Amino acid sequence: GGKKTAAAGASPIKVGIVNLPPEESGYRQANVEDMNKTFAAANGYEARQTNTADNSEQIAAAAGYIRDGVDYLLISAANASGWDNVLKSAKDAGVKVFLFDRLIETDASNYQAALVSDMYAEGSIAMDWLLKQGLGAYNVILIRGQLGSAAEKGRSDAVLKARDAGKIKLVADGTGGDSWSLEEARKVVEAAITAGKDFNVIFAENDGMAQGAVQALDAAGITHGKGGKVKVIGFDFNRFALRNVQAGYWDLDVQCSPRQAAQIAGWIQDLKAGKPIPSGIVYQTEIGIDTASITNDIVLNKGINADPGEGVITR
Amino acid sequence: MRRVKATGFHLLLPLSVLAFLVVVNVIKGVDYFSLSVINGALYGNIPNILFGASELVVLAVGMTLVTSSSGGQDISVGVAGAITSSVFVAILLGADKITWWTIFAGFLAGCAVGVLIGAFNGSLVAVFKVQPMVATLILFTAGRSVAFLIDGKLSPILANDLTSRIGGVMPGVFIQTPILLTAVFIALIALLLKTTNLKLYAQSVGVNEKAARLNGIDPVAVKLLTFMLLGVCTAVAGFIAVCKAGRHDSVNLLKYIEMDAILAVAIGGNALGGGKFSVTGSIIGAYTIEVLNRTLLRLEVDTEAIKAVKAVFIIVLMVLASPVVRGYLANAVRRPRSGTQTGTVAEEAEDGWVSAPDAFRGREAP
Amino acid sequence: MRTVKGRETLSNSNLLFMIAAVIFVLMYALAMAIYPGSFLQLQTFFDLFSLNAPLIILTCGMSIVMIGGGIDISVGGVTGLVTMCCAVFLESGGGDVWSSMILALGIGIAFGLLQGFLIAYLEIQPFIITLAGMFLANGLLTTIHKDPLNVTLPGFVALRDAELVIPLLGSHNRLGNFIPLGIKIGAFVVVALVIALAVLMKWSRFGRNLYAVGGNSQSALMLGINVKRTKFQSYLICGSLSGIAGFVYIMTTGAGNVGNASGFEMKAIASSIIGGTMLSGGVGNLLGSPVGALTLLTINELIRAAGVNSNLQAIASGLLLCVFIVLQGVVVRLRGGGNLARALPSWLPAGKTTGKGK
Amino acid sequence: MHTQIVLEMRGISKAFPGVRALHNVDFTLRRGEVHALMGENGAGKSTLIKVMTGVYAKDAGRITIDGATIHFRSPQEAQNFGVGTVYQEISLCPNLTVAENMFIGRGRRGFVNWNRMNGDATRLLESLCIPARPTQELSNCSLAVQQMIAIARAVDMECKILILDEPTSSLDEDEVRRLFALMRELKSRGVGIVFVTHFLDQVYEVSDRITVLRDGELVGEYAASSLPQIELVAKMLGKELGDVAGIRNRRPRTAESGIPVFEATGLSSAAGVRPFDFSIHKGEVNGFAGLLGSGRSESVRAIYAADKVTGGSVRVNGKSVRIGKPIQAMKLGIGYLPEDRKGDGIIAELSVRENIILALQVMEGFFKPFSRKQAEAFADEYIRLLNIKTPSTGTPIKALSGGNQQKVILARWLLTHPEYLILDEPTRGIDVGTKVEIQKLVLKLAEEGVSVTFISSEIEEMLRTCSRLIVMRDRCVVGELEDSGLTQNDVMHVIAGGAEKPCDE
Ligand SMILES: Nc1ncnc2c1ncn2[C@@H]1O[C@H](COP(=O)(O)OP(=O)(O)OP(=O)(O)O)[C@@H](O)[C@H]1O
Ligand SMILES: Nc1ncnc2c1ncn2[C@@H]1O[C@H](COP(=O)(O)OP(=O)(O)OP(=O)(O)O)[C@@H](O)[C@H]1O
Ligand SMILES: [Mg+2]
Ligand SMILES: [Mg+2]
Repeated sequence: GGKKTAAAGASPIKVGIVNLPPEESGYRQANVEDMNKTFAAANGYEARQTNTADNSEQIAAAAGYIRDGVDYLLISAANASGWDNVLKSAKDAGVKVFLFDRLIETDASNYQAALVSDMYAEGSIAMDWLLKQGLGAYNVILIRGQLGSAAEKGRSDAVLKARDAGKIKLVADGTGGDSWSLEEARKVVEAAITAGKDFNVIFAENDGMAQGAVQALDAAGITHGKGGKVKVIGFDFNRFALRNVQAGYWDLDVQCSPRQAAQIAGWIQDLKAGKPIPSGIVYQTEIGIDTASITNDIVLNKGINADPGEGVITR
Repeated sequence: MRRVKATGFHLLLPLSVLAFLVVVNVIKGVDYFSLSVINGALYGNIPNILFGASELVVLAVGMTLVTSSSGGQDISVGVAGAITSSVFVAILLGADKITWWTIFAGFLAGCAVGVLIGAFNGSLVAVFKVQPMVATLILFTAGRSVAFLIDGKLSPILANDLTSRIGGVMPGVFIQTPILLTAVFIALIALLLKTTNLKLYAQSVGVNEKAARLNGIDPVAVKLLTFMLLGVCTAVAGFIAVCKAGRHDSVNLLKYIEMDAILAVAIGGNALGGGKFSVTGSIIGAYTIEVLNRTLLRLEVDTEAIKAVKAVFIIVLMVLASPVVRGYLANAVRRPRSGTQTGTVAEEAEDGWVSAPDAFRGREAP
Repeated sequence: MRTVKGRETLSNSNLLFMIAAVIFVLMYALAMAIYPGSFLQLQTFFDLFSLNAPLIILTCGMSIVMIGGGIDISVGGVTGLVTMCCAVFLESGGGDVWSSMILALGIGIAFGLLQGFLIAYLEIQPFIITLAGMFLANGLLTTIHKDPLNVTLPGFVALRDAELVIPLLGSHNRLGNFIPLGIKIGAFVVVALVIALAVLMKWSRFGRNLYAVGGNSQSALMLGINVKRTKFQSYLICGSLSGIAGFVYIMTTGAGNVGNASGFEMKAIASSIIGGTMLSGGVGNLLGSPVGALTLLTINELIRAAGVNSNLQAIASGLLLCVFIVLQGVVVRLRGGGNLARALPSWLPAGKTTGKGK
Repeated sequence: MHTQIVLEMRGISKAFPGVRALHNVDFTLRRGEVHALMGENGAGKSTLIKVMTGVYAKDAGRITIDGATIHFRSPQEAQNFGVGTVYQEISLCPNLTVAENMFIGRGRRGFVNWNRMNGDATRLLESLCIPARPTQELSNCSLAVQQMIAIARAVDMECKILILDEPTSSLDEDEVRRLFALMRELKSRGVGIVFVTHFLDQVYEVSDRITVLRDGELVGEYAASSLPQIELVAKMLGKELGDVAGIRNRRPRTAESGIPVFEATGLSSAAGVRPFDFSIHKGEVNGFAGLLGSGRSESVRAIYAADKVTGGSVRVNGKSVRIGKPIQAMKLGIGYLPEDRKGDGIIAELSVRENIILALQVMEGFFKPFSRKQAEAFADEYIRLLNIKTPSTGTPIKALSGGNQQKVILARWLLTHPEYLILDEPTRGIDVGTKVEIQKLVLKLAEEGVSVTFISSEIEEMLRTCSRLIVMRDRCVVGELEDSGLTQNDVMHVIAGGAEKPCDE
């Protein structure tokens, strides 16, 4: 990431940001905050942000920004398609487009660069870690997120591949629904427990659902975490999740960084300075953290959302 | 004329639906009713259902009242629950130390905010005559952001023993606390309906507002009151939900619950067009939805198909319980004995069973 | 011999439509004054149609059902399902544009038939059935295909990119290049449908019967109207429109996706009501439906142009909605104190009484 | 040519939950006759009609029209078959225009020609002298006009059978006369007309034949000329009617002295009634007389604050009070039985019991609900007192016959033991027997010290009960008539315009 300080007196860089609404998820809240903070007036930007989960509203907003004459357009698309026209008019108007967090299915020449998380890689990080645990049998409960979402596809993929390869057994395959719901996740695990299923891994596709699953385990008196019967895996690097890992209450959390703003701002500064910047898809590098590798530094610097403090676990 | 003691006929719809689901579950495995004691609390399918449905039950009760008096539905209940619980959490985290007293104070503050929200929605509906779904659309749109702002920081965490006992189980008590809270709530509502004329007033206003006014009822006040009561319900639901979750997630807390709450009211045999209502029906309706969701999990329906299967379930149940199909069945049963048994059937009508499902038909006397 | 005093009164349907239209025009004019950069460009206005054609079409369907005293929660779900089915079909290799249109319409009609039958002939509450319909559509969608699917069939892509270019009405972009005004096919579909449906509701036997059924179904029955069939037809039309909207949707975005049109049911209901349709039935004007939808969309555009802080955007749009709704309520109330409220208590606005038919 | 019979119903039975509305009823209608269908409230007249037109499915029996057995499954089929019906409770759509209400559901054309429809409607309205514009929304028309529109619709249908269920209940004499002329004309064209009413005079004026029902059973069919009025009443009630003439003697004197129970000066309301003065003493019965739409209902609504009161001062028992809402009037001991039973009176879906106790319950307050037992006791008492026909106290009021619904609303107000009771058309749709009972009841109440304002479109009825008549024209009080010597003619004279005082703005 580049540190940017605007030359005093220079006219601000106009940026239009089309994003999903912060109400969408904790990830998005962090992402939106990050955008707002980075592209603040103090840093020499005049940024406007439209937050909506509706594709047509997003496209309308992008078109509006182009008409308003922004210099850069940053897009996190709700829907991977339908953007061709608007991207072309951006090109015609000399507006540079950066995609972040979500890809758009279009010709790569239609945008400058896309900075995204690799959901497939995230799934693989978790699966690779799991298969190294030497559990003997892997009886997994998979709790998916919103079906069809990029995160669900990528993260499920690793599990399904491992199953097809006969490395693990999928004992239950549920979903937290469109809201990645803690409650729904809890129900999935409860159903497995009351049906007398034997399982030793919970692969929950985000932290909230992992928490719901853990609640179900606790209520049923099933041990988990370090030294426990069930391995618990979550995603997103919420600080509370990291603290749970730190306390040995959960086993693994995989990062999915919402902080793309600094990187993109760096590119913008580079462009201004005439330096070359990458084009096409750029994946963020992400990590998985287990009870052994966790440090306070990671929790504080890489985690997102509220920090309950060291040693505090969420029941 | 003769007194007929047969009550609860209007509960036939929700009860038969529930019974059907239970039968499906038992066919899947007789262990359905098995109970055990884990960590000092009862554990099993039934406690899980009661536990899981608590918020929905509370909201369904409030939704029933609002539906009755205003003839419309509040779609902001989930959002309102997120707001009230954010206030609760803010107060708890603002206190030096979390005690039963701070929890109580936070809960009361949540209720107060709930009442305010109810007053806002209610006055749009009652004073400005906005249709409820649109009036509550305002909060539905804006509410989660409000909760987010109240949270101040992102998803504050309620890591303490007291609230996790409220969301889990109290030491020495056999039953999970949310189940008990729901029971207390239902008892209080029963008491409220018993000791006040709320039911009569709400129904009168819902059926014929003009006539109600000419009989001295203030329709504005009654609608406001039901909305404020629903506000309290959202506070209770929010309280239970956030204590269960241990974390205030302004994004996902009670998300999409409004549709379930409305569905519960409808499954409970209540007309969504207002008027006569049965709180018992709605409560059973709420549990029915919970059982339905868990049945699908128990049957291990394919994740991708789960919604479609749920839809088919609902449609089949509703067809079986529809007035027309029921009419055929009833006719088949009644025919041989017509003329003699008049009693039970008359009571049918009284409890709104006959008229209930006519939600969106024009209501008026024949 | 008594004579009638010659006061001409607007019907409630027209009154509510007028209010919606006037408030919308005022709002747009105000927006043009405050944010000329955005709103003075014609493209902004036409984009409202081009980009939101599916929503407007759904709003029309919703209005029709609501005029008949019903509701249809499934419209968004069906639209989403249609986009995915069309995408899968077009990408399967065997599909062409015309048969995919028929497929879209067919799915819509199928839902309309099923829901209409259950609601009209089995007398089940519309809310439950159509909510189940929404679940069904969502479930079928994820069962068929859950990943986003871009349609690459050339014929379809041509259709997707087709637009009417009006050079005279364009504007200059940031670099000073002149960009002509472009209008997408969806916008024309909308205009055609709105006109057709408005004519249907105003002049056809079905349309008038539906108003009667929504106003008071019991009376409608006594007046010799086939209430069940009329209701059935209203759901059928709404279902078909969902199908059409689905096709227009995929024609706009070019892809099938799980999230397509999700939440449109609420937006359609809100648009309908803002456009002057009453949920309780019997009151509404089809021309109001696009006005209602455009009002909601303009609110979004306003918030964008104003550059409201991300966290406050939802709150701002809620507030604007609130202002709009209260304004509408106040106008109706003021109006209600006049002619319409003859024999009614003065505080009771006229709209209410006819709506319920009591 | 098989006889003149156009409609024949044999052995018709129909049961509702808890009631046997019709049992083995026969009915025969001949071409070109007016056939009155008579019976007490709840005798089954409306049900017979609805069974005939396919609103209800019959449990047993056979219906033939022109010799062919028919079975209508919906009113639509009946209508297409040439059966025109005006139902008892006006069944029109409030949100449609007058013209639409006249023509909707008729014909086979797929599209509406508004110009032609409005033109036809204008002609029809003019020919029947109905004061309404075709493009007006129906809800803007008064009840009477709505009733006329419903009749116009049925009459225009070129039907072979015309059924009129209490068409005259809210019409004034002039309109009734016009309706009768119309009926005679249709009759001469060979239309068979079924006519239901509770006005005996009207029966004898137009009917050729009378069929009497009692408690859902057929009493008999008679030629009108051979059935004296007294006998008809006896057949309807199953017993002799008490002496109507006797009532008059017991008419209460006006208590001239003392402070009025209720006194208003310059009262006016948002509904448009001009400021008027009004007072009533303890034990007095007075009434508002006037033509249809002259503002009688609006005046009493202003007294009860049913419409927004816009001016004037009110004193109750000499004390100056403000009545801004119905509840305030109720608390001051005023009761009000509204004119529009369906719109303002009944709470359709609620039970008879709840409808009876409603007003008293509201006065008791929000926090003092009656126990179920108490409520039952109240309901039972008044069901017995007013002889309300209902299967049980728990039956929804909408399942009762029109007249019995009216009695329930009356019971509601009697239960509150008001000091001052306003009855706006309490006898509308009430059978002769009960009508007399209600008149007696009013006088008995007056004797007990209750003041009553009694409005009726039958002047005769008012003369019998009221000691003072306030005459209205064009929404303003034009005179006051007192003393016993009054005849119907005197009243008509004042109403018609021999104004005692001009209507001042
Ligand atoms: N829809 C219904 N459901 C249940 N009972 C009904 C219904 N309609 C009528 N009844 C009952 O059938 C009986 C006959 O009613 P009906 O309306 O035919 O009387 P009616 O002779 O027309 O009386 P009125 O002169 O008061 O109009 C009454 O006891 C009434 O309670
Ligand atoms: N619903 C209505 N809409 C418009 N005007 C009405 C309505 N009801 C009554 N009016 C008009 O109000 C005036 C007074 O009506 P009101 O009902 O008080 O008359 P009334 O003397 O009681 O006659 P009625 O015999 O109809 O009861 C009349 O001009 C009438 O036409
Ligand atoms: Mg009758
Ligand atoms: Mg009157």
